[in-house]
Amino acid sequence: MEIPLNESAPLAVELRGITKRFPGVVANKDIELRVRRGEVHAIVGENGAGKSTLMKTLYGMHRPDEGQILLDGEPVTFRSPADAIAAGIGMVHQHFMLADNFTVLENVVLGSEPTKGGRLDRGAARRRIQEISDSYALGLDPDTLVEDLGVGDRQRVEIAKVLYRGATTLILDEPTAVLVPQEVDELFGNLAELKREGLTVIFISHKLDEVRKVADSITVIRRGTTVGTADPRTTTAKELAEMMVGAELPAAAVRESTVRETPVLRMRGVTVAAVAGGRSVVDDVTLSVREGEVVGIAGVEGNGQAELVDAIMGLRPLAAGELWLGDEDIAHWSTRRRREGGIGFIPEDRHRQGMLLDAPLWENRILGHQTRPPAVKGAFIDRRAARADTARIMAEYDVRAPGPDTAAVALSGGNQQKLIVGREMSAHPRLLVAAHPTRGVDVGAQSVIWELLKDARAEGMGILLVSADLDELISLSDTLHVMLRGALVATLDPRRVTPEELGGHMTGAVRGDDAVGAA
Amino acid sequence: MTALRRLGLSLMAPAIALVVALALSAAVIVLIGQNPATAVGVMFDFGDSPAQQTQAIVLVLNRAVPLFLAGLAVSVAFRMGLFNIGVEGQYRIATVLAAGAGAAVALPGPLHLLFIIVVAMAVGAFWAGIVAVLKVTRGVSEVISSIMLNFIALGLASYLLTGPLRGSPEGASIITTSEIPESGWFPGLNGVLTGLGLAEPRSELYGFLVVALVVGIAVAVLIKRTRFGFDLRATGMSASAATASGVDARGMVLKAMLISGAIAGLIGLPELLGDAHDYNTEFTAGLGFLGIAVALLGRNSPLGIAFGALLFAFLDRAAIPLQFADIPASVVTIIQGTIVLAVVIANEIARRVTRQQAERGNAVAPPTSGDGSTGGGQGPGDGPPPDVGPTTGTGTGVGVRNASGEPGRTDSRQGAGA
Amino acid sequence: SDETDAGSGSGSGDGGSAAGEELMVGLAYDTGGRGDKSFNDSAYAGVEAAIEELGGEVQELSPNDDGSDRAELLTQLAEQGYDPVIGVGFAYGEIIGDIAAEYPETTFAVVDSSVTELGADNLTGLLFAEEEGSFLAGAAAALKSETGHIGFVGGVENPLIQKFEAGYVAGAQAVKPDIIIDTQYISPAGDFSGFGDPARGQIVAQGMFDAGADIVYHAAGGSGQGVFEAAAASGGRAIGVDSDQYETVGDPALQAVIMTSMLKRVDNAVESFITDYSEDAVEGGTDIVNDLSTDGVGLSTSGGQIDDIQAQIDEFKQQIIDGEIEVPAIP
Amino acid sequence: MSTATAVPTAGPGRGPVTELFLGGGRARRVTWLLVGLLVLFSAVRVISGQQALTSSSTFGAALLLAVPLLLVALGGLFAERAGVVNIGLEGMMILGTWGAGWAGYQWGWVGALVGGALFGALGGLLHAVATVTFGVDHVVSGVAINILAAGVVRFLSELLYTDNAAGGGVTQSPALSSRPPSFSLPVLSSGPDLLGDLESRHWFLVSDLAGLLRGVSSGVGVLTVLAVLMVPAAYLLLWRTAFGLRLRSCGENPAAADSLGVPVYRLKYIAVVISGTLAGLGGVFLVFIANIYREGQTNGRGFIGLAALIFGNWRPGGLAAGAGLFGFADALQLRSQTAVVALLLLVAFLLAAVAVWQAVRGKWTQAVIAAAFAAAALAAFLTIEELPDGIVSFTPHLTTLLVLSLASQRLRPPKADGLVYRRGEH
Ligand SMILES: Nc1ncnc2c1ncn2[C@@H]1O[C@H](COP(=O)(O)OP(=O)(O)OP(=O)(O)O)[C@@H](O)[C@H]1O
Ligand SMILES: Nc1ncnc2c1ncn2[C@@H]1O[C@H](COP(=O)(O)OP(=O)(O)OP(=O)(O)O)[C@@H](O)[C@H]1O
Ligand SMILES: [Mg+2]
Ligand SMILES: [Mg+2]
Repeated sequence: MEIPLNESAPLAVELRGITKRFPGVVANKDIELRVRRGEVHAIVGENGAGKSTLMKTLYGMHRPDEGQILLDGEPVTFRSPADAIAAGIGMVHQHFMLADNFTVLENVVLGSEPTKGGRLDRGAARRRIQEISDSYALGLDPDTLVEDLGVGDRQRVEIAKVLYRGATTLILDEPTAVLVPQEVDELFGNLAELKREGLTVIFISHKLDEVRKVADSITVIRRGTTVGTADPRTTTAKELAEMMVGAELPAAAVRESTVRETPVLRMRGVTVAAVAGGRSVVDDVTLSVREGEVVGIAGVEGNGQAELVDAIMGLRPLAAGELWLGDEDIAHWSTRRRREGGIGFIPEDRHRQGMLLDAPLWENRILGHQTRPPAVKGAFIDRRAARADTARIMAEYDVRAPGPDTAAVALSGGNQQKLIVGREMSAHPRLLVAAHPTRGVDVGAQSVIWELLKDARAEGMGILLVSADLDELISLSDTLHVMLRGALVATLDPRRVTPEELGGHMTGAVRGDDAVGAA
Repeated sequence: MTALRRLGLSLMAPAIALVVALALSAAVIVLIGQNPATAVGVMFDFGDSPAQQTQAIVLVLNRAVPLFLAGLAVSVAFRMGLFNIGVEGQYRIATVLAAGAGAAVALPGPLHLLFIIVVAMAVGAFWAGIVAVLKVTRGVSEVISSIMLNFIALGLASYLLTGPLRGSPEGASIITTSEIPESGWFPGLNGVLTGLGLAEPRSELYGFLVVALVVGIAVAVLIKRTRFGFDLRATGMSASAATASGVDARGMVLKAMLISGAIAGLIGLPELLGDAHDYNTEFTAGLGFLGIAVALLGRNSPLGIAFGALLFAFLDRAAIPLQFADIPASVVTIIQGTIVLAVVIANEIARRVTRQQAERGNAVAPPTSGDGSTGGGQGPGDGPPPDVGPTTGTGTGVGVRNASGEPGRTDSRQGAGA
Repeated sequence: SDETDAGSGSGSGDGGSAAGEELMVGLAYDTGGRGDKSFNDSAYAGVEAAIEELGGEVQELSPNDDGSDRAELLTQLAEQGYDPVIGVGFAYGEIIGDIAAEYPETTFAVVDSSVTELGADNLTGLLFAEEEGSFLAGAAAALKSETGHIGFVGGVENPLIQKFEAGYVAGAQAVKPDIIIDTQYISPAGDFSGFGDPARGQIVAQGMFDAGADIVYHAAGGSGQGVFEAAAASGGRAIGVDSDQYETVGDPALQAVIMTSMLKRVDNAVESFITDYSEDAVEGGTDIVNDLSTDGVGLSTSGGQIDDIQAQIDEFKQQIIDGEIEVPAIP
Repeated sequence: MSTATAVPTAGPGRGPVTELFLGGGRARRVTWLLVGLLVLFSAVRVISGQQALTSSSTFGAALLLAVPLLLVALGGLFAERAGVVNIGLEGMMILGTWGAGWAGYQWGWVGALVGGALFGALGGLLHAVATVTFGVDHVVSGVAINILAAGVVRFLSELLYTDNAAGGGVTQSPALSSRPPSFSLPVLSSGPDLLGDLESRHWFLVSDLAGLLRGVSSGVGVLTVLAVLMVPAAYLLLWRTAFGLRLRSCGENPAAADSLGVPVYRLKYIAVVISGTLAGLGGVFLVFIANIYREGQTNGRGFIGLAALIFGNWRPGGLAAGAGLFGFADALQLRSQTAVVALLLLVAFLLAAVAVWQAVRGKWTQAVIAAAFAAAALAAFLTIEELPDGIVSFTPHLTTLLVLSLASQRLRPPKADGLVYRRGEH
């Protein structure tokens, strides 16, 4: 904004009429994008709109079927990322592209290593990374292992990777999705730094407020094609959202409490030891979930939420503490017994823990419910009943797929998630452990899932909700706990807390003492 | 249409592979200055007289029975991502102990047989169980431990044969265990063959064929139709998903290895009970390793393994007529190796194609995505109107997604490296 | 081996078809087949010599890798009209009895396995007194050893190879009762890798040379190559086995260390068996033991390294032939 | 490792003695471990009177047995560090032996070296085509290659060696036309042979050390020297060069590497071909010992090499230790049945030490169990004269298995090892 932009100067990046098809899908169709030098240019669009695909095209990861890429007014063709890197383009991917077992240094220099007499010149690399880290305030230590880093640091490593290659144009694909507000602010500080140095930034986000705060101009993509550009200074978030979706957005929810007195889950002093020894990953957690209550767990990723969920599901042993389901002490129960006892589970990573991707849907219906009718009869699997029940779930929960015999891979993420939700609901659990139930799911599916959770709550199901989506947490939860370094540091009232406050607790910037007591 | 095409594809793959392998082998035969057509003719020439023809069939079947069992043993472990390279050792040690035990007791016919079979299965299971226990309690890779246990089994079998279980007199050129009394011999099936109107073959068709069939069906039912089989396959497809679903992964490792080992224990029995009646220094070795190839050929399904075993047995039998036609028998091994490689490559390509079709088929399926631009078709425009979404006043919360550390989909057979 | 007496009733003819017709010899090898530079080749040489003399043809067959189709090899040869049919190697001993009973019109022979208990009178065992030849090898080693320390490397610890050991030890002790003899096998019974792993042969022999032995005798098939290498590397000497390895080793550096070889004249045995067959003189049902008296076993003299002790060797040989020395066949 | 990461300080209040043994990083710990082992072996030798336990002859044999395993394991290292599991090492080694025999009889030892390497490389190439290009499961492809290799070499021998004037047959090649040179350390291990002199005195510790040094420094073949040098070379190449970093990145996170312009497919190809080449060289080494190619010569060493790789935690030093351990146990077993019995005494000592250690740490159950086994081992040592052949034959395998199952399992395979990588399908 501060830098006066010369309208007649050639554009840093111009994409003309880009079309990219995948088997059966047109991911990008006749897309236009014009990015001026030295600006932060945001691209917004709903899930699956084709943003990542477009950026991958610009980064040389695949070639467009039609259309042209121009850099500084010159047409270019990229055969591989290496070509794009050479042309000064760098990309930070939506999914981190880091080798955990490598150090920061190794991750950064990979692919363009400084060498001295055939050897990797670590000294030179270290100096260079330190330089970059200092001048853009990234705060990196070149010699730590990436697996020891948190998400924010990892993202900065990704940015350092790009800067190290001398990129003049940076693509950031949903960089803020995994960050808490404070980290987002730090990142925006970094971006401002980059801009000051004259770099061009292309920035993808679903968070429209952020976009309006940081971008100089915005391009909106819907269903694979450009629907227009917007000026962040004059466009409201609501207008932007409607451009994205192409329809009016629904109004906010009215909340009414359905919490009853009977507890379904009680935990006291639950502690989980780290696999490699050292500090406990879950540290003396005490909480309870009552019938009809949604208890939200907020926290920056990697603060023990995943381990807490694992401990409840029996996937990790307790080092100490008590775990009660209703009146029964389940601390020593196997995962299977816990599931039979009435715990439903929506795992955070559906591909890893929720589905058998190569198996048909009806087998995925059985997964997690192997000991219960209708899909199972005695020691045998009842294929017919499993198929029938899968068809029922597909109809009731709007899972869009040709039929129960379709392989799970063939479904989009949202449909997979709906199947999982439907499957878990069908067993009528007393307690549902839902970890990131709408992660990576687009708007339509997301609201369906939210509705399902609310209905279940109304019927008396207790829900433990772990999420990184602060809005989701705030709007769904009846009680909200904040987890930091394995411990519950604050209990907040979701009706009164703002995302910013919540973020403050999550990063430890605000101490738990001034927490607002919950109902 | 898709079902038919899928079936076609799954049959096409092995067929194409077979053709490729045969073409390569033909090239090899040409290289040594022989006519491939003759070679093929020779391989399919089962002899002139009916007796010779049934004999050829019996030979193929007798060879196929242990190969089938070996393939089954390997496949059960493979199904859950365990690479049981130790089938070789498991059947060796099982056979020698079963032979020793069988010779040591006197029981009425069927009981005697049952006793020997149970001993063999128990020993095989025990030997495989060591691998499982080491893996579960000490994290020792099953690949290393079963390689080591193969050698240990070989040495131990040798010790048992030359020491405590030796039945042959000093100086006899082949060391054997004591002969199993006739009550412990498995009756042959030539009666059935002649009953079917076939000519009486020279060799006895192993009665163990029946046991192998029963085991094959049992394994098929176990894997495909039971809860246990579901757990096993689920663990093989995704150990993490299976664990989250309540499968006890450690227990499954143990159970799968025990079953695999128990089946491995049967491999030596067709020969032991149907023909040799003792274990000796010349007892057929290497069936465990062949079993791996057969399991791969059969894509770990019992029916496929049966075909794989028959194919290998057929090729094995061809070694003799080929030599009569002055074609070296090593051509057979080359054909076997090429077939395995060609089949696995073809399978992989077929798998890709079907998977791609499945994905494509779904991507275009939703009716409303007119221009096909969004694959999932879940845009709020075509779905049910999004209901009351939890939004804060400013409307930021649309579709936040979190992508950190989401490991991509992989089709890992995690038995492989570690 | 189980149905011992089956079919012996049909003792119609030994080599009945011999005269007049073209000779068709069927030869079934042990695993490895022709080209093993050992007794498969030796058997082939015998057949070749016979055919040169008598005319006719030979059909050779090798078993598959695990040897599970041995019985079928013999059956096929008999079925196709080959006569006589010869199985090379004791592994045939287990099954050849049954097949001989099934094809009473065909004449069978098996190398290295006794048939007397099989009761098939169209079957002959071609046996060798390996212990007698090995006795001479032991005597030669003891006579030539300067350190009073010799060695024996066996391939696989089975009864056949133990015969070699027993004779060798007896021979050496006959010369020098207090001689130190290291004996070691490469693999245990039932594990045939010991016949095909020269590296282990080398290591075992090297250990003996390092410990002070100066002559090592091997009965280890292909692993013997490693024994020669060890001898060459440590300035010791080695004794070969089966064929005249001085001639077959094909390497001057190794010829220099091969003092002699214990010959096992499979070629002679096979040749004379075929000759007998063509003259209709095969007795059948019995073993033909090829020992020192028939020159079925003995020591080679190529290279001339044992010329100086030939007299003593001959003396031992005579004593054995005369029965003055009983050579043990079990260690 | 200059980039030693800051390990969280392992417990407070470490005494000066502990510091002496456990402080100062890995190099010092390893040194102490080796010194301890030497003392232990020396003591056992003196008590049992089994000179073979630490004789130069045994160590020489151990080296000879370890080198082919080392080469194969190094081959495995390259492939698996690039993310390709290589169960086909045995087959590639077989191809290597054949190639060495075939080229060696025509062009001497240099020819054998090149021929074996090339044939091994061909096997590697086939594996790369199947796994990288066609995305076949790595284990499956490896098994197929093992079968194929056995058939191919038999066939080629049949084709080229039967009726070959130079000799050879279906199971063996003609002799190599020249031998590779070998070296001994002057004065110490040859000529005056000072080490040999020391060794023959049977002094506690001194003679054992002399035996060790002499064993690995006399009559050492050119390929042995090469193989031993390859351990640090592999480390330097894989951990100190840009090429190595890229290659390892393919085994850790190929998608990340790909996104940075690292040619993942090409590197995997290169790695697997190097892997085949090294396995082939392992075969060449066996051919050098025998001076001919002989069918079955590899005798399962490809699998053992793979085990050494895993044993060594996918690191050059570790796999060398694995190969060395196996080689030593194998040498001992081949050299002396009675020395194997002396190993029982060694085991008794080790277990007794474990028992004391556990008792000090207050873990009484473990201490009692260890003590009981120590006593059993001691009793066995005292009562058993000589073990039967069958039992002795698996000494090295049992040793490896025991060490593996007793050592704590902190193995860390490359993260993407064995996963089929398809661009854009991560
Ligand atoms: N490699 C591929 N093969 C097939 N189809 C693909 C591939 N990559 C993307 N697609 C399709 O292209 C569409 C656009 O995907 P893209 O990842 O670009 O969306 P996006 O806008 O980045 O969504 P999100 O907000 O979820 O990140 C997807 O719906 C998908 O159907
Ligand atoms: N590499 C790919 N190859 C083939 N199809 C793909 C690929 N990537 C995505 N798709 C397909 O695109 C569709 C949606 O992809 P997308 O990545 O947007 O999923 P999503 O809805 O964001 O869920 P998830 O986050 O679980 O991937 C799915 O049908 C999926 O099968
Ligand atoms: Mg997407
Ligand atoms: Mg995206």
